[in-house]
Amino acid sequence: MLEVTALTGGWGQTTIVENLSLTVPRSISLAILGRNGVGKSTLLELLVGRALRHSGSIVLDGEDLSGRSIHHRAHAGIGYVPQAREVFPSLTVRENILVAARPGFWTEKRILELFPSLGRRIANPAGKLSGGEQQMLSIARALSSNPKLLLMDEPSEGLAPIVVEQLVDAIKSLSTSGNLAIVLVEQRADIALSLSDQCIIMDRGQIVHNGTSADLAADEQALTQLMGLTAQGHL
Amino acid sequence: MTEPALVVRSLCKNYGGFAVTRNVDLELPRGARHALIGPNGAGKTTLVGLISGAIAANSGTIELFGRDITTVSAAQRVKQGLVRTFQVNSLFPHLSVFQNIFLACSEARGTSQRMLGRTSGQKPIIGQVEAILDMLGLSADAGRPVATIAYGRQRLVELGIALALEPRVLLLDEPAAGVPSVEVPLLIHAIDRLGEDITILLIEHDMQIVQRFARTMTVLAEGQVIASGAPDVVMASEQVRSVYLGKSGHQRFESGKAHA
Amino acid sequence: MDYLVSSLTFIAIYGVSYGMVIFLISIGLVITMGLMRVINLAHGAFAAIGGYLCTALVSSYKLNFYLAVVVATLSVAVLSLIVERGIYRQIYRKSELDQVLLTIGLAFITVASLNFLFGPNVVPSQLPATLSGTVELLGRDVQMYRLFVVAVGLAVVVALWAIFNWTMFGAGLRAAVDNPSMAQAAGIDVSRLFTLAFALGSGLAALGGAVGYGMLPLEPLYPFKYLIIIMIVVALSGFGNMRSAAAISIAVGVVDTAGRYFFPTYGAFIIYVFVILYLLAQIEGSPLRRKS
Amino acid sequence: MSVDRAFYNAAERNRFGLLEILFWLCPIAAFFLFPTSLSFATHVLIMALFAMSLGLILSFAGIVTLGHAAFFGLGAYVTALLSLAGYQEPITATFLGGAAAAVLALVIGPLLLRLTGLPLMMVTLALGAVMFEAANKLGWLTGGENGLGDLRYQPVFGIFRWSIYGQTAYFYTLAWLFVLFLLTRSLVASPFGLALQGIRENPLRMNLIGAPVTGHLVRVYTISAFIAGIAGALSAQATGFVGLDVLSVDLSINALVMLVLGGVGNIYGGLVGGALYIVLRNLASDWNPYHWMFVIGAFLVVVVLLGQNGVIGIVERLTSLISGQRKETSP
Amino acid sequence: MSKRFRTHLVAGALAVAGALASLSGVAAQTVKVGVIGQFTGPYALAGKQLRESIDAYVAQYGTKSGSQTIEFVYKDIGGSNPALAKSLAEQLIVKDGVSILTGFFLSPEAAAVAPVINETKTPSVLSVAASPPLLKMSPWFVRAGQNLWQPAIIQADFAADNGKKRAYIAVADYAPGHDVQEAFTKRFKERGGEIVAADRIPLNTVDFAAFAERIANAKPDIVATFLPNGAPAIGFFNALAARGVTKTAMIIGIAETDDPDLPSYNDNIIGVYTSIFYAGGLTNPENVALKKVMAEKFGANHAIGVNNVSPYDGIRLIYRMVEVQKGKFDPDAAMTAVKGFSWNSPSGPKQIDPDTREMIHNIYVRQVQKVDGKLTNVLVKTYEKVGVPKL
Repeated sequence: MLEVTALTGGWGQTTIVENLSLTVPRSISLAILGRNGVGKSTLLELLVGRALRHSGSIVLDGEDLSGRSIHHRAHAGIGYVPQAREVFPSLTVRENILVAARPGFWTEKRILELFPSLGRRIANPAGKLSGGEQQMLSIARALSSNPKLLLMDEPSEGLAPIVVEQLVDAIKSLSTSGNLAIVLVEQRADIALSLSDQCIIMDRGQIVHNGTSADLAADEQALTQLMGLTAQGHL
Repeated sequence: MTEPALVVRSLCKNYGGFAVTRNVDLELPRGARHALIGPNGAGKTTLVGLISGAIAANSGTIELFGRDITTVSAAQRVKQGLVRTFQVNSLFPHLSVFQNIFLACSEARGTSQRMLGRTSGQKPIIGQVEAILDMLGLSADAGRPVATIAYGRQRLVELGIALALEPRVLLLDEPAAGVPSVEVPLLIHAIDRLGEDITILLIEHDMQIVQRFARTMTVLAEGQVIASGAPDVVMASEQVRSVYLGKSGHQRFESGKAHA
Repeated sequence: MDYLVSSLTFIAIYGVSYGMVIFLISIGLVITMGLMRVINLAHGAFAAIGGYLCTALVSSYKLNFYLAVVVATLSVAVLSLIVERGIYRQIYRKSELDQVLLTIGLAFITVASLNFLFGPNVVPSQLPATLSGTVELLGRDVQMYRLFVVAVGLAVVVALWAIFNWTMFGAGLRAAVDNPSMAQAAGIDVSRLFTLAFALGSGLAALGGAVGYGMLPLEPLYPFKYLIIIMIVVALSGFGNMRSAAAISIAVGVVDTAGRYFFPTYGAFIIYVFVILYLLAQIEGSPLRRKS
Repeated sequence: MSVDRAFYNAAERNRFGLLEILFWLCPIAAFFLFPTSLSFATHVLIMALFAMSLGLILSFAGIVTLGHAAFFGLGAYVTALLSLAGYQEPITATFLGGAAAAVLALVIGPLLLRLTGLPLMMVTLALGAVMFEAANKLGWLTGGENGLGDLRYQPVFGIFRWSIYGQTAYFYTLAWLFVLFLLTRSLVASPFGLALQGIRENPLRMNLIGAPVTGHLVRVYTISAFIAGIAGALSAQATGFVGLDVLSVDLSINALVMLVLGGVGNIYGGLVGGALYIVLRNLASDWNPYHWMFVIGAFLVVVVLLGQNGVIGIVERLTSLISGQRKETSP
Repeated sequence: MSKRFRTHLVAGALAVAGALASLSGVAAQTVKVGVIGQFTGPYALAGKQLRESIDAYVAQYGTKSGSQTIEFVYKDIGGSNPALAKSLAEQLIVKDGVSILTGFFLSPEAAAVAPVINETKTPSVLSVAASPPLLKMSPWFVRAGQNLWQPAIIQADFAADNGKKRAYIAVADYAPGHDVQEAFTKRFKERGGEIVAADRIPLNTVDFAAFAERIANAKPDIVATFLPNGAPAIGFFNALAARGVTKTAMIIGIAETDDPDLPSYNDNIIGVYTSIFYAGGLTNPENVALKKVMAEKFGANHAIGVNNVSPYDGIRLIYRMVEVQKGKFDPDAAMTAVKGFSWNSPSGPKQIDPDTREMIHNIYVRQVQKVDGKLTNVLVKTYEKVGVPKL
């Protein structure tokens, strides 16, 4: 469904992602692993359109999004949960959800069933929510646009364990519902691998490994080496 | 002459009850090549800010060559030889490479106060600038506006400005961030060639660069030092691996509760 | 004692109503500058065009005044849509200096055109006669017009509050102010929203120009004459903060009225001194500082 | 390595180029070509000088002010009051006018120049308005609305008398203009000039490399105020009259328009723009002045939209097209 | 003076200048008149009226006076800029070779020009500028309009004649306002009145309610005022009406309700008096003729204002100056010709005081009334042959 070809880009003049190609089939969840600073988040931002594409193409469901504006990509079916959550602090929880809403499976009602704790704070300004609630709201906002492709950047970052568990459950139910493809960036390999079907590892803006998550989870040695943590390195 | 170049003791920084830097100790002997690593949010940039004086510490001390500089302003620290580079380029985009570095040399030597006399007449400074350009391999680009040269070369200009300030201790904040891989060797060579009289603290993600450069290293996580020593030893530490890979994320869960 | 009471009620009523007129012609710019960060020195030109249009509609087409106000407001809003797409869009990312110059240029063009079309004189008032009647309030006769202006001002405050808090348009605008790039990533067409907000701001200026005639008579140099006071409100109220814009407008109205009432000959200085002190007081520990 | 001095500092040139010599021959030629328009020509020179003083801070240090007339006006009033008090030696009187403006800048600069952008524009605008109102109010000193008239000065060097034919005023003004131009030219070419350009580009970074940013700015602001004060003093001497208009907000804004018309980023911008603006405006007043307002407005819009750097930008582009050489992009 | 000056014409270029300047004088058959006017900017209406008056006069009497042809050269000031006025005067005299200057709307313009005409002996007709001390600044000035003391004194006389005792003075805070305040105060006290207060209203005032309130509080029975025409005057009178002062006191201004400005007012202005040297309703033949030619040239709705009439009288004076010329223009003869000159103008009988060069003329008190549904300045009282008093 998502076809990324020879994508190069970064922030302004910088080049963070280099000549990267990637395919995500329908109804698949893909995890992106790698040390920090290797360009995982930037890759998502390039897909969303907030980072600057230097060259290469992004095609979603046959539609070439490479030169399209950010909101057009959202309309084409890309939902985004950024690393810093970026809920709109001056909007209420409901407004945060409705402001992005488009018709489809995910109605306000279904979203609130998925995140009951949001329902209890529906009229509060999002800026007053706790970190975990903001994270859920960020996901809820992305879902309310009924995306074909959901991009999530470290949804577990900085959350209490109980919240992470809730979140993992929610994401699992999303990925098994079969309605959408998920691309998940996660520093914590354990969470990432357990949530995904496929997995890639990035280093210096490029893909250094591409395989199934189950295989990689079984091979700790390979994982450590691929993540560039050993003294030998891979070069 | 034996006192270390930079000593940081029990440094703490809180933002409204949330500790981003917790009791950090760091000691760099003269001529050190020390790397500082840690996952996102570990507080590396805050630590650099504290050491360079851009951020004021809540408690703890910082000493530069035996002198306490904890309360000294950022500009004064620069004058005393503590110089940093920036993660994101902060240059003078419409000025040429030469002029960017000239500005720094000129400020360092007080020449910038001169209103009479042409820029081209400042021979000693021009010589100094040319030496830096030469060392960094930037001579060919000297006349071009910074905004028009490759990003990797802009990072070299950033380094050049730092060198122009005649550093004795140099803090390099992710010098290779955002640089396309073909241009990375330029930067590594430049760093390799820095004089042994300069003490260097390098903040970097890229293990290749760290391993090539560092003789000692420190790992920071959740605002505190979790390991310090020779790279081989540090990287072999189970705790470091777990922080980096999140294999057993228990410890992060515990600390996460504090501010969730 | 009587003198004091009557002075205070006078300042309250007249200061507030004057402040409301200032609010009406400034609030549009407060909104657009808050959203788009564009220094629009041609804002007064939209107010002038609105006023002229309203007056022309009443005098030449015998339209009812209140209807003419609505038509003028809407027409200027539509006009501003075109201007925004054609011209303003190009300067959002340019330097402040460029914005200042381009919008001064637009104001020049407006002044020249107004003079060409309507002549150099003050245009005759078309306010309906009912507004010049008086009613008793707080023990004094107050002109209906003053109350009308306050009522329009309050209506605008309420309407803006409702638009910003109860409609998806308002939620989208607030989202775009909070975080423009995330708003886009959530599928909001921020540039379209800006265009609409610009039309809203210009329409409000036109409303102020039409309704404010009783205190700010229309003449070709209108766009420059009241620019300083508009900019004072914008600069003091901070970008996009409607609540403080209302408070500052009324404060300016009250300070100015009280100043001229108690110290008539030095009335000219008071407002400038107020501005200088206010802005300089913000130097320490504010984002206005050049040094970090 | 290139030997072009612009390599070291874009504002620095080797020597007077052909174009520059031609430029300075213009006012000399004007004297012979238009011997009956000298008082007008003097006015042109004064406005060019004033626009140049604004250009020094705006083009090279990035200070955008809407209150520069305060310095012009102060210089004019000080020189006029000196004359009325009996001090009529012209050269020192001019100098004292400039010095008074410089002192004012030195006093308000340290506070003012911590502001940038819109707040700076508003404060300078308000300060200008306060100066204007104060001059109106202090009628016993400034003559208020009626201004100070019939100012007299001794002959320059005791030889050249002031007259309505304006030869003395013209050359006297031209001499000041040229001297101050040389001063400005060498100032922007100095290491200090380069430091100012650094501040314009990135004040935060300048501060971080240890530069006294506000100090640098105050220094150049004072020099610019001095030049503006000289321009005001010359206007008092050349016309023998000072009115409230020397402090008006219009004058501040016109100076900005002149500068942009000429081109920002080059010390000739103010000179070219100031001269062009006054000459065009004079021609337009014979035509239809409100149309003139339309034309200048449209010009401003076009300059900004096309991103041409005023007349100088257009000339530069043309010359680079003709010579087909390096494309120069000035900031 | 001229001789000494000529010795300082140094080299070639200066000789050229001199040659050009004198050339136009030798040509003799035409006399050039320089017109310095406010053709743009905030006072553009006055500039327009100046031009209309010249056009109307030329339409009525042609361009010839005596044996000479008159040619007008126009220059624009475009706002309050005395220094520019001076520079323009120099240009007109030196470059364009004009022999007479006219125009001068704002008094500071005329003041700035005085040294120039003193040096060059250029007769200059002040078409509007009304500041009292102007004529002392140059023997070459002659006034075609009023001296501001004249209407101010009539304000006081009219108030006293109607039994008013308590006056409040509210004038704009600029020199003409101060002049009116001074003259009114002196005369009204002489007539036994009391000045309860005097406000100088800042020119940048937008909302005049504060001043209306102060006036209402002081309970005067007459308010004497002088404000610039247009927005300030309109705002002020509206504020007075809103506060009810128009009902409790006599309001008397000077030029604020001039005929061309009257359409800008609403009915609040009804009842307000003004004291000035012209009234549109005058039925003398000169006024009838002027109205006719103005209507032909500028449309039936054209309203003649005081700033039409005094420039028109100014042109009359210029024609008189030229009429007596034989060959080369003689400035002394020109001035002699107008001193003591008297004629009938659209605004009534006129005479130039031979000593002061001030105008001796009628001052009319007019009241705004609604006539046939239209606001009209109705002539209430005529004070005949008012000269300039010594204050």
